[in-house]
Amino acid sequence: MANPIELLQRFGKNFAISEIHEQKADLTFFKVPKEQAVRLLRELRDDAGYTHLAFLTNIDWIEKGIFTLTYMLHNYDARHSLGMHVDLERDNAEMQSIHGLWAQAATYQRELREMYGIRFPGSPRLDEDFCLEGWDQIPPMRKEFDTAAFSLERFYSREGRGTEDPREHMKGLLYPTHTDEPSSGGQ
Amino acid sequence: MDTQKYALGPLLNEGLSAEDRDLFSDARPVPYEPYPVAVVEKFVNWVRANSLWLLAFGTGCGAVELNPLMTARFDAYRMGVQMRPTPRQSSVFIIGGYASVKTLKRIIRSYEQMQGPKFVVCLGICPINGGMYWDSYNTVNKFDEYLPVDLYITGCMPRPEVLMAGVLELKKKIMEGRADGANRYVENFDWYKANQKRVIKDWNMPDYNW
Amino acid sequence: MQDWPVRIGYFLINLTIVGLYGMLLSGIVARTLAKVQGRIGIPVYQPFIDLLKNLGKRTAVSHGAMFYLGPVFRLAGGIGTLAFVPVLYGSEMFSNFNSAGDLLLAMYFMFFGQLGMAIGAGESGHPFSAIGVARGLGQMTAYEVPFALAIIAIVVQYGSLSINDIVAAQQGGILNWTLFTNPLAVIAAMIAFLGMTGYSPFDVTMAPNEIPIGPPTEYHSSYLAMMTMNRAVFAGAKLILFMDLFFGGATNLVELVIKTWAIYMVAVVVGAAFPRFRVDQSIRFFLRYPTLIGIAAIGYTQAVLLP
Amino acid sequence: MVEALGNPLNLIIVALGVGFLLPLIERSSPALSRGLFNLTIIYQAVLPLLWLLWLVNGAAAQQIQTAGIAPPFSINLRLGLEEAFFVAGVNLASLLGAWYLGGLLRGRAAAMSVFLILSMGVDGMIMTRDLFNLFIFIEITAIATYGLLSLERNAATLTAGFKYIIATSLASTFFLLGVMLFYYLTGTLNIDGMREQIAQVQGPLGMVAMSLLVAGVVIELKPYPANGWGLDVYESAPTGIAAMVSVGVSAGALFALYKILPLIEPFLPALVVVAGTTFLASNIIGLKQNKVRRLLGYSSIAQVSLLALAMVLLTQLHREDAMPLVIGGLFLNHLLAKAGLFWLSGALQRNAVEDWRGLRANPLLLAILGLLLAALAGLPPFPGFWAKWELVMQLSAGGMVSWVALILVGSLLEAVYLFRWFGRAMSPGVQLTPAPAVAQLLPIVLAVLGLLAAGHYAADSLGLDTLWVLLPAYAGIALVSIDGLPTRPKGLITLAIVAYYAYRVVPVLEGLTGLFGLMLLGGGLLMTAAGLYRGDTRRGYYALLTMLLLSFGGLLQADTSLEFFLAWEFLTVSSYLLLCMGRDAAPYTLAYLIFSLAAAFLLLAGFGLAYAETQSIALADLANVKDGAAAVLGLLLLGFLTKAGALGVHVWLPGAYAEADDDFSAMLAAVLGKAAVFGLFLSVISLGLKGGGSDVVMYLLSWIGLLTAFFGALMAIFQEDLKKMLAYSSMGQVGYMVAALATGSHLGWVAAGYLAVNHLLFKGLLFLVAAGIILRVGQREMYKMGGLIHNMPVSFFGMLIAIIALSGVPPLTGFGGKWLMLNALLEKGWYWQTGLAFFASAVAFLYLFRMIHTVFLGQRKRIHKDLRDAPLALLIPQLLLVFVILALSVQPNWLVNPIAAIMASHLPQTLVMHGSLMQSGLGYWDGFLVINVVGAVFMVPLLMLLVLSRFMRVQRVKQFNIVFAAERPESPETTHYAYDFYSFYDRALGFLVLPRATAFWNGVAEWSHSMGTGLRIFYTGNGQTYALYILLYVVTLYFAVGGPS
Repeated sequence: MANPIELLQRFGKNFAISEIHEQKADLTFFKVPKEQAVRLLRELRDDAGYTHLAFLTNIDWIEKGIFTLTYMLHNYDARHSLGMHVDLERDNAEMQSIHGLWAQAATYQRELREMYGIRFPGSPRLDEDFCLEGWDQIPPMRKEFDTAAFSLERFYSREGRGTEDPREHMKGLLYPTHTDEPSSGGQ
Repeated sequence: MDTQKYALGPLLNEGLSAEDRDLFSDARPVPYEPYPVAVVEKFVNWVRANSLWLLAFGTGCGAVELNPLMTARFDAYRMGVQMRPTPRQSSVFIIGGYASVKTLKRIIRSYEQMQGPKFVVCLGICPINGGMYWDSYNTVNKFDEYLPVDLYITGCMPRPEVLMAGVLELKKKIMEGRADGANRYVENFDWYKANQKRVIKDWNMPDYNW
Repeated sequence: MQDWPVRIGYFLINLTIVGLYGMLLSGIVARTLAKVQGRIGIPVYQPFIDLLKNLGKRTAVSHGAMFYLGPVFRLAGGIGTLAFVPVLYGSEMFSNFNSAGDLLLAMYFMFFGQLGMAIGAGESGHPFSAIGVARGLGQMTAYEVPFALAIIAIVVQYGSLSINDIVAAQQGGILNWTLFTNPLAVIAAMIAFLGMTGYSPFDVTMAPNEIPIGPPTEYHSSYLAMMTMNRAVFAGAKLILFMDLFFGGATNLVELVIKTWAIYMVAVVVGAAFPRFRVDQSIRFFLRYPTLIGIAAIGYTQAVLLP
Repeated sequence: MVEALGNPLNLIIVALGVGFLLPLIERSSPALSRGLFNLTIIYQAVLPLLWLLWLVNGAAAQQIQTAGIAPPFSINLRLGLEEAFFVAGVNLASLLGAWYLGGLLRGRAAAMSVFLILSMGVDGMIMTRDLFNLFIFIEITAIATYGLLSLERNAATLTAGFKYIIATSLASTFFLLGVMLFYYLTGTLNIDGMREQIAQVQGPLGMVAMSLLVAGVVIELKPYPANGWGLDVYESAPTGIAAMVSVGVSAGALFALYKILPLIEPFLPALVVVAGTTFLASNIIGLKQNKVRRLLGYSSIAQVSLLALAMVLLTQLHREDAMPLVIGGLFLNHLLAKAGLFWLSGALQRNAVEDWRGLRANPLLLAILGLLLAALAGLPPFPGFWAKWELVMQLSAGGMVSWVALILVGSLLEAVYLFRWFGRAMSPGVQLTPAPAVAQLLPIVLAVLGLLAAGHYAADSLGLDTLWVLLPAYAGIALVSIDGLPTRPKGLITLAIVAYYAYRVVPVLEGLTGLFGLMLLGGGLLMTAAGLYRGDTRRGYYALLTMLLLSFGGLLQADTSLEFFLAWEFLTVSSYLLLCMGRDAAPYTLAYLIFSLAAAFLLLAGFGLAYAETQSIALADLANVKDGAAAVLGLLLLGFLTKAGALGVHVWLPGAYAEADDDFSAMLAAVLGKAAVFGLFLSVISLGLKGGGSDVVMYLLSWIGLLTAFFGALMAIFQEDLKKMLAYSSMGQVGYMVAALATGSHLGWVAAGYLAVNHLLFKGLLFLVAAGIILRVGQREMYKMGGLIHNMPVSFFGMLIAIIALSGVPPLTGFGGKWLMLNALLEKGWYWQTGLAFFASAVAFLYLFRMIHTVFLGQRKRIHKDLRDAPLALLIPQLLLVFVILALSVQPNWLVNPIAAIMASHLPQTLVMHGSLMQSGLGYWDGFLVINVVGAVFMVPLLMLLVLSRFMRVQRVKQFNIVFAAERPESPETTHYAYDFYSFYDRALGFLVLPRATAFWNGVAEWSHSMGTGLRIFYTGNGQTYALYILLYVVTLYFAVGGPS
């Protein structure tokens, strides 16, 4: 098994792999364009031993106007994980479904559809309710969704609720005489 | 707020499809009066207080605190508490912490299937005001808007000791005849239903789960 | 034959005694189990409180006539079984309606309540009820085998199907008990008894966690209270039957209490110590060694006791 | 003039003359030649018939001397009773055959003349008393046959004809050589003369002479395996010709054999073996056939060899007095039935058995086929039945038990392939050909009528009250004539007839037969009445039902084993045909028939053995059998057990009970099954208490009964099909009766009687409830139902009562049966059996609960929302049964007392009654007190709950308001726990109910079929090989009997 960097460089001949970043000894991230993603996933699975799809998730970069899908693959023999980033347009986000490669991906895709509104055409049961039932707002994990306002509007807030900074509160409670100096104690 | 009285004819069960409506009862729940003889009612209340059958339905993270209750260390059996696996036979529903909208639906369903007199005990801070999930998109903040609560036990999470103290408190309340949540629910049925339906958007069950 | 009001009065006394005793017994059992688990456990009178609580429930649902009648059948089965078993030997007051039939009647009447209850539970439409009943019936067919073999052995031994005759033959000293004259039959019967009581390892019928409480899933309130009563009366009747057949019967209530308590404790102790069988396992279990023991009991009776 | 016309010699002269004239006349006037032919053939048929009449009425046998000189110096012919009978038969067949052939013959003078000459040749073979002359006639027949074969000029016919001529030439060559040697040894050609000189035929030369003579005739009879050529003829010849070869030529050969039997005394054993082998082998090979003509060919060979076998065996036994009935009956049966079938297959132009599907659409043709097949299979009222009965009796009496076995096995095999054919005809399919012309059918119909008449005559000749014993058949035929009426009037007429019959018959019966009379006829009436709910046209249903119900009467009234067996066969036939009416019954009917016939044959064998010992066929004399008691008992019990569906031979039962019409299933299970129980009672009462071997049989019987009970129950719990479950349940319940009977004690027999009555009540009720359910739901799989209690409350109530009565739970009737049976078993000291009985009755709970739960309880399917209860016509009989069950539950004595009294006339009474209290040696039971106590005890909780309900608001909810801690299931359809209900039981004990019996019987069938293939190895289709076989066969025959010594 080649070094993952070398591996990615080798794949780089055919794929536009960029932003290779070795997070840890056993975890490497990289980015590919949306169009090449599924093809690369297939090759990683079939040729490079990354047979396990650990998860599929999404990062909302509202400022940049993109979603970054993260496919986390794992190679059992090499004990190494590869995180593949794929950028999508935030508006009308759509991605090719990979339920044909890993059947369990359908579940992740259902979740992403529900939480972020990303469409995966062809993915089974994509539009059925998953975690939410009868959701009638924009997908709740999108950053433009104001969850506090929504909660206030729908669930009402009980009066008398106060908020305190736990650190300050506990300090006052436990060490009333302590002056403000950085503490190296409790983690 | 809708203030229709409870004796207003059958429920509409609008959440069900036409063919499913045949499968579910559309009867409206009715409150029960106390026994005509006061002594009997008092005695029965004592009996109820000393035989608390909990519905074994852990609805939130607080459920982990329920299990130690029945172990050798705490042994709630002493106080007449035991777990029942079916709502039909249970008399106490412990809401184990935060209630998400999805769970709320199941809670309502199970609560309505319990037979009166029945009591609801809320565990932890979340059912009171949302607790740490106060601004979440799927956690209800005021549980008593949806079901009548007989007792709150606050804390995050309350330890089993507190739970036991709560049980004792509940007993006291029952013996005094003040734990009338089941009747309150029925008497304010339309108000509760309206609240429930306001948050549960896919109401695909009958209006009252007999 | 006495006049009927007296007999009925006597029977009601019996019923009350056995019912109360049965309820108390379940309290004692729960407390014993608690001790095994290192707990204090419920107060012994807790079953009475639970019973009254259920009777004091103010709402109920009904799925139909058979559902409504299910507990009635059940309790009638329990009371009826008691009615056909003499409680105390040699006592007119405690002989019940034993004159209506022999051991076979008592054995077959035990099914009356189970069948009625099963049909009632079936009408509730709950699949877990049906699953529970299927398991219960399946297990019943299996423990019935060693039990029947043991019964046959003692019928052969005493040459009679009459319970009174069988008790009479065991009088006159502890060594005359079936327990000592025909130990194989008693072993087979006692293993069957474990199945009858429904404690673990044979409690898969009621398995609370997989099929919430089995057949009575839908039963509650007064229905459940009646079933609790039946559990008390029926358990009492079965214990008395076992005592009559295998442990020399009883001539007074104290003896009755001691003996039945001891018999019941067998099931309780075993139940406290063993995990649960799956139903197919328990069927195979009953049809293996207990059945062989039962067969051996008959052989022993024929070969050793009869000549 | 009259005298001249009546001269038997005319049979030969006229035919010969006309035969040669026809081609000449044809030239000038075809019409004249046709007329002449018709005239001649009618004359040929009428003349021997007249002679037969005269001879029967006492005329002397005719000796015809051709040259007016006494026999040794001239050829003489004889027309005695036998000859006249055979000649009449053959000529009648040729008349009908000519009629049937019609177009093929007409207008072809050569064909007509050859046809005449063929029939003349056979006549000659039958009548001549001169050995050389016999050879001449054999040759004439062979050549004429060959001529006829080549009427249809295609390759198959020509090769078949060629093989035929080779074989027959060989045969006649041997025959001629034999004749020469005989002439050399005895100095005469006259058979009667030779008989006087038979002492001269001895030594090696005599042996050779005899073997050659035998060879000549035997080859003509187409012995296995040297008969491949004959089969090719049957297959390829036009059916009319094949029919002639099958019946006419064979008859001639047979009669030739009959004539030379006295000359070949040492060869009789060999002949028996030859005929027996051929009979068995042909029937085994017949199993493999799927072409009608070939199948008929094997059947022909088998029948002819059966005739030969019977002839030789009876000769050996010196029971020539039985010959008229046996040989005459079998011969007529074969003649008319076989010819009829050949003609039918030709008229319909269907050869492959598979092509006969859909014949059911034409009831007339189906009826003809059915009647002909029934005749061929030896079923009543056809002559074959009586002949077979007589043959079996005579052979048994003569100690030839193994030959009886061979004949019965062979007959069973024959029935298998014949009725497989019928089963095809009953199956749905398309009508391929247009219905045949009436002219073609008329001879076939005449053949059927002839068979019926002959049957009636044969019954008369046995000294029976023919009209009365054949009443079921005649009543059935009479009712067929009003088959055009609508269904319900027909049903009412049936009811009226049977009710009147029962009214006349039942009061006459007493004791056990009285009890069963009430059960069979009463139950039968009730089930018939229940069947009135059906308004669809049920062609023939009520005719057959009448036949069935009237034969119950025959069974009960039978004084002799012949009457009993006759009624039994009527039951078999009518129930088989009724079963065939079931929509999807086709695959199961054959099994039903095979096992029913096997049962009947076992009975026949049993009766035969009894006859051998007592020389009496009176049923009362069964009890006098001493030495063979165990064997007779065993055979009878085996027969009845097969019919009752005991374990091992139960394989026919589930399919039959399940696939019959719903109301007929009730009749089968509740009523007809009791006929077998009646038989069991009869045999056990007569023979069960004889000690010795009988005790062993009875002990085995107890195990068979209880194993049947156990496995019946165990198999029932795994059924998804409502009626199959009920079928297995019936099997199990009959097992208890068998076990109770086996005890041979008063208590046990009371138990058996009680169980039988009770089973009639609750199983009838269950099947009627099932009929109502199936009518409404349109399904038999129970898991497709569910929750029907709210739609069909009355049916639910019926089933509830029935299952409580079945389960044996007090206080309903079932407990009485269990109590009596268990007491009887314990008293007898059969403890292991008692244990098994307990187990079986516990297992029964499983299927009972499953049945009521999956159908009536649980979740209702949405499509069943608007279902109504069963029609009133079906509910009223159900309620009647419920009422009877409840009444007998309150007062079991009403049932037990009469039964106990009946049984007390056979055995010392051990069941003692004190008022309502019953006491056995071991225990006691007071049914009246029990139901009162239970009733009172039931009131206690009921009142309690009613009072409590005043303080507790009870809300009536709907079906899907079931409790779930969180999620609720999707739909009621998927929430009904019903399919594979006892999967855990399957895991634990399923290995016990692997279909071993079915596998075994399938194995038997497979084995028979492979044997059929194996035996066919000789049939290469090559003429030379066939010739070689014939030579080898003759040599073998010679060495086998005497060798060169």
